[in-house]
Amino acid sequence: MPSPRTTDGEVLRPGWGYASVTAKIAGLVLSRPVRWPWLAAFLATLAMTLVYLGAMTWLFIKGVGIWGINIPVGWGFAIANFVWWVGIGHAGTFISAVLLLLRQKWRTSINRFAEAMTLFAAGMAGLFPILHLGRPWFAYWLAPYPDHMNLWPQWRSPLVWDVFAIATYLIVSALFWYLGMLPDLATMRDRARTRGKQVAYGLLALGWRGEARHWARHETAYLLLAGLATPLVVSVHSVVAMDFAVGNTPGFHSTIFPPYFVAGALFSGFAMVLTIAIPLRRAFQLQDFITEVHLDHAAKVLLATGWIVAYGYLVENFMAFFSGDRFEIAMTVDRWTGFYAPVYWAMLACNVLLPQVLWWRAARRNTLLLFVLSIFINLGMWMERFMIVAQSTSHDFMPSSWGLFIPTRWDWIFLAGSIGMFAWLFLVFIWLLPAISISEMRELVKEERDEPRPPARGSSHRSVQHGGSDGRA
Amino acid sequence: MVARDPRWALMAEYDSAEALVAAAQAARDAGYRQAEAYAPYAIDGLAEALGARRSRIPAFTLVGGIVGGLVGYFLQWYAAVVSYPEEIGARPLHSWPMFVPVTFEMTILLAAFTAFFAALLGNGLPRLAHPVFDAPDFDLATRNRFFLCLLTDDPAFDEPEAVALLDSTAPIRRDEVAR
Amino acid sequence: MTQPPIPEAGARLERVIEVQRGAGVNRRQVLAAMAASMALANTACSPPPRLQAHPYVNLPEGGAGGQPMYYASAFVRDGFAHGVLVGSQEGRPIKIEGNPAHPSSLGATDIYAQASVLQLWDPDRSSVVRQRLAREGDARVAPQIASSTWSAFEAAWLECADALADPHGSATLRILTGPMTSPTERALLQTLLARGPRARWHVHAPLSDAAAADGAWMAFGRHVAQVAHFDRAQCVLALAADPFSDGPGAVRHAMDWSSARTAVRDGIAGARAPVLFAAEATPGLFGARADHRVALSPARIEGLLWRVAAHWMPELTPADVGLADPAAAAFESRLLAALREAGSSALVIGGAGLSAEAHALVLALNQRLGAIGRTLTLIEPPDAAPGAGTLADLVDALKAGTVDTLLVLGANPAYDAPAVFDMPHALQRAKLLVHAGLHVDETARLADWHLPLSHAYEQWGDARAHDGTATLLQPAITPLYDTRSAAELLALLAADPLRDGHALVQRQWRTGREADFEAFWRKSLRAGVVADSAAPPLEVQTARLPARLALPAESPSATLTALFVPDAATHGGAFANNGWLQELPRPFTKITWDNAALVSPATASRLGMSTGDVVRLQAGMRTLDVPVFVQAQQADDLLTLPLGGGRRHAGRVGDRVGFDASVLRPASAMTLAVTLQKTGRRHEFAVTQHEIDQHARELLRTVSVGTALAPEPKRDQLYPPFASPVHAWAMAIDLDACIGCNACTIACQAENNIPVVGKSQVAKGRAMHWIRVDRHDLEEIDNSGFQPVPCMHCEQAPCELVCPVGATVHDSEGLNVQVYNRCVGTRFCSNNCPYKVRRFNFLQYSDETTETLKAQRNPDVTVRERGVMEKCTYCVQRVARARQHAEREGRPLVDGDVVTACQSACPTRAIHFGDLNDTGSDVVHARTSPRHYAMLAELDTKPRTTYLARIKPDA
Amino acid sequence: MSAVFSPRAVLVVRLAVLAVLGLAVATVMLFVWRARAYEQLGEPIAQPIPFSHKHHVGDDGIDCRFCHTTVETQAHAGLPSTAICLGCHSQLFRDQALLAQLHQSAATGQPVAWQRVHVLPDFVYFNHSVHVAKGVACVECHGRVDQMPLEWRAWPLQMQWCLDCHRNPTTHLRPASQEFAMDAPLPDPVEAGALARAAHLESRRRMTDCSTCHR
Repeated sequence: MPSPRTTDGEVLRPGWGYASVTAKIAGLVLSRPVRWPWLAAFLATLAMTLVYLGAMTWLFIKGVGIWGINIPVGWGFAIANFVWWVGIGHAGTFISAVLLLLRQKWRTSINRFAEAMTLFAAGMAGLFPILHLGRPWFAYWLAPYPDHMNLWPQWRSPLVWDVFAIATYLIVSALFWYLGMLPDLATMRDRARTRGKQVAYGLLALGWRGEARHWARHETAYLLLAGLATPLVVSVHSVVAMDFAVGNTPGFHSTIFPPYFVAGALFSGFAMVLTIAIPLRRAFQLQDFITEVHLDHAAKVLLATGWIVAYGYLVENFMAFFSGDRFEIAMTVDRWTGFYAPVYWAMLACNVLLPQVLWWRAARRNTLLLFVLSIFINLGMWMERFMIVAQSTSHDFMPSSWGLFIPTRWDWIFLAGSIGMFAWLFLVFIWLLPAISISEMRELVKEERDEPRPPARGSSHRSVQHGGSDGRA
Repeated sequence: MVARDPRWALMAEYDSAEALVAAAQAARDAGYRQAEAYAPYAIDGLAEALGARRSRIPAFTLVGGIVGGLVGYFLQWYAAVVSYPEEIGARPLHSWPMFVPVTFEMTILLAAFTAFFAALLGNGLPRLAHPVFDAPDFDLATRNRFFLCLLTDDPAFDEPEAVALLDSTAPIRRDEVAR
Repeated sequence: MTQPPIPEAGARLERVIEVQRGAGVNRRQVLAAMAASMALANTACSPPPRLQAHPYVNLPEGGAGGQPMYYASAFVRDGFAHGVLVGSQEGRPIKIEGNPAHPSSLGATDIYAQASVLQLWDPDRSSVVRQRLAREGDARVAPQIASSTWSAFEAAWLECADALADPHGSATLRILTGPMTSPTERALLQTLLARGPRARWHVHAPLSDAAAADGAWMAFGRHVAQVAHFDRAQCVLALAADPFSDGPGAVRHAMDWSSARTAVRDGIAGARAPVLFAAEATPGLFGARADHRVALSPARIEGLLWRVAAHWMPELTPADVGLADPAAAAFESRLLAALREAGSSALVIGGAGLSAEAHALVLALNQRLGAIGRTLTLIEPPDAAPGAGTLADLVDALKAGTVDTLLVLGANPAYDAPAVFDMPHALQRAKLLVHAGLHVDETARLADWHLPLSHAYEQWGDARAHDGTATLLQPAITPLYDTRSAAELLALLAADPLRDGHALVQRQWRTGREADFEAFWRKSLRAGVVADSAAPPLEVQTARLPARLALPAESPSATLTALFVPDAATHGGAFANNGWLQELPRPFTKITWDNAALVSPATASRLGMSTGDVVRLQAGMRTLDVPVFVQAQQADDLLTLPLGGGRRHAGRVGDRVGFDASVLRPASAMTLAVTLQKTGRRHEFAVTQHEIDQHARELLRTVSVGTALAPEPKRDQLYPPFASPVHAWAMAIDLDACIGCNACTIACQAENNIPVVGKSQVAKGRAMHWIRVDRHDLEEIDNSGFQPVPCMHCEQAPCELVCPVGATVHDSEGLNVQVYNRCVGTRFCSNNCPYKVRRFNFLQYSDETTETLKAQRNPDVTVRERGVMEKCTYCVQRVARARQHAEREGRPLVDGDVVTACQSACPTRAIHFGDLNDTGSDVVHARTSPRHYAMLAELDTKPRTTYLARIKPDA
Repeated sequence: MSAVFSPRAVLVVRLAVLAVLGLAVATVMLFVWRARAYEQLGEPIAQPIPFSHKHHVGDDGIDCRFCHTTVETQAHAGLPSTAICLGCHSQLFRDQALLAQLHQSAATGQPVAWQRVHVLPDFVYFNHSVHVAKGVACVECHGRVDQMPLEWRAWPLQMQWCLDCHRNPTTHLRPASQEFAMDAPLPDPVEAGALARAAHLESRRRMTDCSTCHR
């Protein structure tokens, strides 16, 4: 029921009280209002996940030869998927951490599921470097530990930096996520009506009881984690970028990569946030919490990061010729005209051309359009990763060794499988955990109330029509 | 010694943050040092009203970060220079610029761990069982109600005064919390 | 060179296989443990498999192994001996080296000699006597084959032997063999023929050009063999010939040519090298190296020949000479000048596709030039078969039904005879067909008896080199199976009292040497050649000039001339079951696991064809569908059809690979007019090099003689370099010497246990060769250039920097080592290798189940498992062996102690390897050459493998 | 309302957590123990013929090289062939049941299937002759075989262990005269230094190159 006085500034439609907010969000989990759409999606993605696991087993049995990779293209889909997923895994922490530090109110209702998305995306990403190994059962050799071979990781390799960056990012994001969720888990414990749920949420809540000093320490730690996560977000994709920038292959070896990868990461990350948020708010009737304002802001971020990415493309092409490096030039020309050229131009269309509609306010507030656009951007960003990984190596220094990478059906299964597993994990998350931070929403309610309008009485009165009585239910 | 009071605290329940903050202030003014306040979300100034000291978590975190960085760098230096030196692409054994990324990540990692566990331990969590959980209405502490407890162990605790104090803050109800 | 091996060799092999099996179990269990470790992330939690150790029953001479032993012997191809040293470890022949004392080798080898060791261990080799039962009716259609024994065959043979020997009987015996140079075998064959009054010998040499022999007959009224001396020549003209790859003297030709060029390479003022002129129909190694080259159809080449010859033969009429060929005008004038200047130091060689008259004219021209006796020696053909019939005669006899017993010895006519003979049916007309060979091939399947022959390295024997020099074959291992050598078989057939190969060969060579035989025998065995056994030069009368053939009318556009040539790797199918050779990129097309009909770009565009189109060739009633490959350097309107594909019963490797060109091949000639129509079907080639143009990247450089390359600019270094204090290994490859023969590739494959991956994997871009030979079209000299590319062992190696586990690092001697057992397979190193020399085991490539293949492996080189990166190691195992040898002797390593596999195989000595810290070493000398350069030097990877630019012919 | 967790429940939770932690520690211990077991130090290994080094070396004082004939010249020390054993045992104890397998081997030509005691992975290339040439005595790696009734593994033979010696070999060298002695003491530092110089040991860097042992 859009309120007549909806304005740009509104990130929470008026008329919500502590209790109603609590009831609404906790209800999503405790009294699962939407069963069938969720169940259908759950089963579908579960099937994809099982296929994915099966494919992994086959991969371990046969070897990476089941993919289309070869010499010269030693990395194919696996690494393209890895970079793509890491990128997607950036928006969550960015929203939670950076926007928190920037005191952006509109982060409140989207940070929780954005962080969950981050965790799962980073998880998907973390799998691929292991899967793509020739001998995955020795993946642990990339970690430093004292062994009877007296051997250590080779610290100059960006792949080792990757291991540390991704691991750190996963761990810190998880801590951040869990710490933020602690009070909500307590809420769930107290709202739960069955013993099982009470115990489960009770254990997870660690006995949180909302004492004033606890809140104080909690907030301090939360801010600190945000402060730590902010440089981390920047570092992770910079390190991933260095996997390529440190290499000497034309198309890899470029100093623009770290910033341009980070921008690309936010670009794809926010696209994925929209891809998820739009169906979510529709399915769970969250239009009051995730308002057009959220979408509008996200769209603006898309537009901005999109332009940084576009700048990246521009510089890449410019530097190729400006450097006068014949190998770079040849590789760039091949990008424009070679075997993979269609992918390149499609990528430019998705990442540079289409986002320009976001200059129009109407477009930014048109959920359907945003949804479609976000999917195109995800697609485009995947194609960008693919071009960097496959096309560059296919056309490097030795013409006599030039060769093409043609994906096999296994390549496609692994891409689809990872998407399916990601979606499945996310569905499990909204099934078991509050998808929006309840305690922070309460603060939002408070702040809304403290504003002169709407008057306090009115609010409680309006809250009645929400059915969420502030009295003892 | 005197037998301990069978009650853990006296508890008052409020329906607004403002009321709670006011009550907390009053309790503090009355000399209570061990009063505890419960709220469904972080209320600015409440902890201060109860006289909480400035948190030491940031200091811990800084130390954690520094230790992490040192450990990270030492690990790389030791492995590459001391334990098993090998010629890699004609780079010096101690090629410090390439040790920076891992050092940075380790700094963040340990700092984050310290911050997280400092907060948890500082709050005495995990603590699954606590007297207040048995208090009536306390499940609303995570929904929309606000509570103030005056602990019987507080040297300043004196039953009639405490009751009077709590009633003076116009709670919507007052109870006793058993140990 | 050591003593002949002792009798226990057989038992030794048994043991070897035992141990190998043990090792196999080990590997499997380790794999299982690894699988477990995926779950447990801890391999150590499974206790190690308890292995067994099997000692010798009697310790052989030379000890338990670990030290390779080399037996001087010979590999016999098309009857001719190529002298080799068979390198054995733990009693297993695993690697072939050339024999420096042998005239056809001088220490170098070709691809076939290198691959012969795999032929020895071929799991599909014939191992038992096979007999066809129940011959009545049409048993051959549904033959019941039973494995039998030698004694059974001997009994069966005795029956018909008497009938054959009966002077009044009618039973006839025909013996079909390939070319035969072995004195022992020839003697035994004569006794056998003598026993049967109605016995006759036929020779079938599928790849030899009858026209050449007829030409010699035409010119001198006798058969001669030509022995060319490139080292004495100033000017060599090859007409439709490839003396660098065809014939038993090919390696020697390349070697002589290369050594004759060294002075020029070293930039010695006024030095002269032989100038090579090639008029070729289809690209060949000689043409690629020629200073002046023209591509013409065989008919036009003949025209050229007549015009050139006329300048030395005034008696030739203009009618004979014909009109000038505009396509060859420039070439022709240059050629005439060169020939005149060279005079008796000129050398003219004719090849397949020329008419008998042309061959006669070539001989005559050589004679007029005075070349004969100087650059060209004529000798009695070592494989001369006086009184022997041809295959055609035999077929006539078979069709006439006058052949009772046919013995096919070491030949496979059912596959490689021209289809016009309809051999499969012709052979069935013989009442008793006996086949003896290495494989149960197409002919064996038709035979009543198939007898397994011993491999060259399993037998005592002898054979002659291209110049007639005799070599004694000594076994490096006792026969793997119950086989006999050809000599032993002939002895059996001829009811010779001696049956043992050793005795037979000794008897053959004892005659006339009774006195000092033992000394002679030892000496010859050790040297690998019989001293002074080369054939004496023939005195020939003045050559009769042939009459000029009518010039063939220019063929209508629909018809093309098909030229039949032996496949560049399977050699007419004889090596079709050899995985190394099947997977060897053909020098020009870089095709593997296939053969293709080559056409020139012009012809292709005229007929609207492109590479991969399948076309239907028709000649008379016969048709053949072949895939087309468009090849520059090919003569227009000419279709090159490589012989050796489409084997039906070669074995697990060679069956149904490519097409069988002999379906169209005429009875004797090597050319044929065919019509062509497109089928619309496409064919996928597995090509290892897609881009022939080097995009002006100066990977393969050329210089004019006497000029130096611009020196690389000195680059500032961020870090101080790592020193290689004791040894600093380096390799320099002289592109002016390289002829692109691929011997290095196969030698490396044999030495380093490099797996064969199969056509589909090659097509995916996963070939495993550690040293590949790139071919580039060089505009500046309008010819092909070859460039072997092994690992560069960069001093500032990009691969090392990116390996996360330190599986590829530098050792103190500057080797870029790949530690297989540490590799986890990220493939980042390969991505980061500018030279793309790294190879990855995408799947489990190395065969861990076939026992004989495991027995071939080099025990000094780790067998790589799935998921591991590998690459050229500069033969680190040879470096280690040399070092350990020196250290046991307490002396320092000296130049030449370490010879890499590719280096030792190279027929032109193009590869120099040694220690940069040894200022006197060969490689240091090479690196001081003004032609010296590093590939992609601007990347500043400081490669240890560098190149010497190819010298441009002076225009 | 009543609390979710009674003090009793809390106790249960605590115990459960403790149990999980304990289990984790136990698992790690198990893995470590198995890893040690991998080395199989000091475990005598049953052989088809209960050959005793103690008897042959300790009591009879037979030199190592008498049976291990190629130890000075080749990579493999040389597992004695049946013929070598029979060199003595065609006379001594020839009718002992223990030696039945030996005579059988000689008769059938089938080797005796000994159990391996010292096993290195396929990718490790150890060369006895060089170590002997440099003055590394048998006991350094094989221990006091003269005290082993049945052969067992005296040292782990793992990379770290090899490296320890390759990094400072000097303290492991003996004069050529004592290389095959079982109880010869290690020479004093001065003499050791002399031995090292005489042996022309390669640089420490060379000795720890991957390519020294792996190919």
